[in-house]
Amino acid sequence: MTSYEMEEDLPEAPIATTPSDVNHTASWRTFRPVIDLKICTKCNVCWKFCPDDAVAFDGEGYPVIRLDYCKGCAICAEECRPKAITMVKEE
Amino acid sequence: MIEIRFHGRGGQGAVIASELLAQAAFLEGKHPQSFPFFGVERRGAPVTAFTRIDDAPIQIRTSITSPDIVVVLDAGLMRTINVTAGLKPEGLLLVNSEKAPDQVETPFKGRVATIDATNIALAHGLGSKAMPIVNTAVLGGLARASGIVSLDSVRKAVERFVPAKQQANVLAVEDAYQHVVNLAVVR
Amino acid sequence: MVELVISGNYAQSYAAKLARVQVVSAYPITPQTAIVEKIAEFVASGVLPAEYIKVESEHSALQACISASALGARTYTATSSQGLLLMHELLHWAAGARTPVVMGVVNRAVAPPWSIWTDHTDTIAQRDTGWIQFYGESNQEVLDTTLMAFRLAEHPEVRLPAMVTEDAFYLSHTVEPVDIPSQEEVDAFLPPRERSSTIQVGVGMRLGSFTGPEHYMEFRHKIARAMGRARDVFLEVEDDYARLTGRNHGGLLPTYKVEDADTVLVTMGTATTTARGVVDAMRADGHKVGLAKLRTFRPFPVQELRELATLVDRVGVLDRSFTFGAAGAAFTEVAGALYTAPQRPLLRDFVAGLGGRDITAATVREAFLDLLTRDGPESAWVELKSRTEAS
Amino acid sequence: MARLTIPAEELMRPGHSACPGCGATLVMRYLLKGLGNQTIVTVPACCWTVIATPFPTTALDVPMLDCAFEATGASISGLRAAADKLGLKDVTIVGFAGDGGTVDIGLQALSGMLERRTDGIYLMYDNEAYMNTGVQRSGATPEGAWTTTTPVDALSHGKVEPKKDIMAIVAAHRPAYAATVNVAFPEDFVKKVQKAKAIRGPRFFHALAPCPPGWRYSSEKTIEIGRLATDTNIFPLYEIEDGVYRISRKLGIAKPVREYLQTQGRFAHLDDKQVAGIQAEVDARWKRLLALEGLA
Repeated sequence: MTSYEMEEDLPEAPIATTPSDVNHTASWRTFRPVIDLKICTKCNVCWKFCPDDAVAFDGEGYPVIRLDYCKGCAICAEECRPKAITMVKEE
Repeated sequence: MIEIRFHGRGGQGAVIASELLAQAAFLEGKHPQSFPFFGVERRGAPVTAFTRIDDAPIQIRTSITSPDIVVVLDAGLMRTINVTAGLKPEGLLLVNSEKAPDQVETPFKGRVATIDATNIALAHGLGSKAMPIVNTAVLGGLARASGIVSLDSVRKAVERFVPAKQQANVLAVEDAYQHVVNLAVVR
Repeated sequence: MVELVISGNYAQSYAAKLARVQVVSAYPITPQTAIVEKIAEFVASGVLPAEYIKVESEHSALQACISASALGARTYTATSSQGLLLMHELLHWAAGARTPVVMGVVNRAVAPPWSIWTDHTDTIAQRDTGWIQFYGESNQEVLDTTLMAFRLAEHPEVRLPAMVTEDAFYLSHTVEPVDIPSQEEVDAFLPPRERSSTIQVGVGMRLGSFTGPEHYMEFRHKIARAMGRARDVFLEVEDDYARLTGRNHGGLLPTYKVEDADTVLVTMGTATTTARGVVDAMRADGHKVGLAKLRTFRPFPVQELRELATLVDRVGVLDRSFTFGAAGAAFTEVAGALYTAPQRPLLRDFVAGLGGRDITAATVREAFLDLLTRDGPESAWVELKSRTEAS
Repeated sequence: MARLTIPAEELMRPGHSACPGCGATLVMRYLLKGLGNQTIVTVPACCWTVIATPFPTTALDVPMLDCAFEATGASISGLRAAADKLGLKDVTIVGFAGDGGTVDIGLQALSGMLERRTDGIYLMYDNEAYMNTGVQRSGATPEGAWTTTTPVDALSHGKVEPKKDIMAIVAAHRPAYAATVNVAFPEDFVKKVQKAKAIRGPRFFHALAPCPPGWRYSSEKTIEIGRLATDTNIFPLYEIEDGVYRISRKLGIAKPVREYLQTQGRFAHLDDKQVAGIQAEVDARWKRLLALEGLA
């Protein structure tokens, strides 16, 4: 990411252009979701309701938690109908 | 003058911890000052708070960059934030962690103490599993590890100024104080 | 080039039209209304293909201009007194967002009591907002300066909003001959706005943002530097304009008969015209007096004032506003400029003409004579109706 | 994988600064899924001012223009006028403001924008209090709710006044389109946004945005609570198109409001009388909505 140390590094107007993806919010969570792919039906409800865009899909269409971004809110675990997601405490 | 810097995450009570410490010091006739650094105050986001304690009125109004004591309410923060930046070599690092002091990964070479405030808080029903409120337990540990305020002053401050669950918080303070804070000499 | 006898308000409207403004957003307020009515006629007749956003308040008027300017459009608005005060939040915003909005302000006293007549309190109260500020002396100067304001505000070295003021009624509703440059001349002088740093559709970017202590100060310093550069860029712009129209209004601090003067009055706005006559008359009586006009209040002409200070012994400042608990704002700023000057003439403040009270030849003469004869109080209210000494 | 029921395109980035379980992020996410990337968002002071992350990062893949707290409506009009003048075709201008920023400080600018028929969308995300400043009461806070400025104590039992009915105020301006949307019903949300995108003229959305810290519930319940808000008729889903009301979701029998109220700490103090009062108010409003729909 471009570093904005000195005045000369800054744009003339306060314009931000770096995508927020560089901010990892993993440290915000106390619990992280773990998906049991044997139970998961690939219904993508977890993807649909994630406020942090922290659910991606693998080649076979299974959901994958993007742990750099998950804040551990547990909406996915709550909304997963087959209950394939459990919240595990971070060490 | 003693300068203490608290590191926590939104919802863990870091700011209230810094205030309670100030109240406790005041009860002992000291001159306290406590203030938060407001960045993105969001549940879970990193929060910094500061307390100064002196025998005379405090004549400085800046953030604390070379603290005598650093208190870390959430060890997870140490992976992303340099919590011991500027900590005086002869200072104290107190970390809320189940680990023993010498297991704590930190570049700081001085005294390290640990207190398992999370489990103490949960044992006393303070906060939720997702967001335990560890501030009063940490203060109990701080009183024992640093000696800058007495257990009794912390107890009184907590009783009078904690917004809720006064009794449970006082028990957490005593619990943390009794459960020997592992104090390692310079590593 | 065509010469018309028009009001100061219409001078502003013609300038906006010639500048091919694209978005106008304004709310009516006496005595500015004719500006926006004329612009509405230009738009309705198709002479000015602009979007005219009829907003529900001045606060919204300036926000609409800022947002339009942020996307790249050339924008114009106009207001006065209470309306300008309501805009105050957005004045800071426009400078912070570096949107080169141009605004006409008809100087009018602020309420209460209500007064629709002129004084400079409204625009003086905006001197800290990062806007370039011009005070006009004639309808011609207002038209010319408004055109220059677009070029200066949009200049890549500047990129700051600019306001051009005119005294209520003395200019806004006073018709006098004005030479109106042709569209071709203005097009040669003022090309369409260059859209480099504005919002790009389809691109993830945020204009405004928020910062902690680690960046904010540097962003503000950029505005300070830009305002500093605006000084010299303006002189270039005025030279360019003079080459096209033959008119040069004398830069930031135009002077009158100061070369051999020992006493000078610093004036703002239409009081200057009357003061010229007084200088001529007093010169005839043997007094070596002159004038210096604060044409730009931001950037403040410090350099020019210091040069003036090397020529004269006594400087009076004719303030048409007053900062309570201190002195006239122009006085305090002139004093600040001269504090570290090699020569520091005696400096006095004369507050006059608040709420549209005439600054007559007699008013000016009284100020001059007081300046010439007495050291007197630092700040004096001229022709105040009071039984006690007014300072 | 099952077919996605809402567009796959993500125009809101991860790494934003919202609280865990924040409803307002889902509002932005679904809005942009519906509008696509030829969109400019203007945002006043509100949670999203901070959620969008500090300089030098930005959380949207479309341009975002910060504007003054009071002036979202004017910012929309300014952007639209400029877009038209600059020949930017098919660009959707959308104002994205909080509840306080809309029903209180920003109401005048909203009214102006609607009255002058600005071709743009104003979306109010409603977390029912001033959340960015720490849960102070706004005009959109529901009757009875605790906030830091409507405490629960001897002389105060939460907010006294009823929630300001912004949809009625907006409807009085005869917008081209207005609708309520709820993050618990993303398909309905996106469908309405896509519909609004194709309509010219002033359009308005009232989006429910449940807020864990502000409403005092545990973050995983955001969607369940959103669902209950609609299924108890506290937050009915409906559209107003050229004055014609159409309810988007009608259950056979609505759930009792108690089921919704009991999920949130901000209502924990309500006694049976207060709950009954809210039930009666909700029933009356629902009957009125049915009547308005019947006028078509």
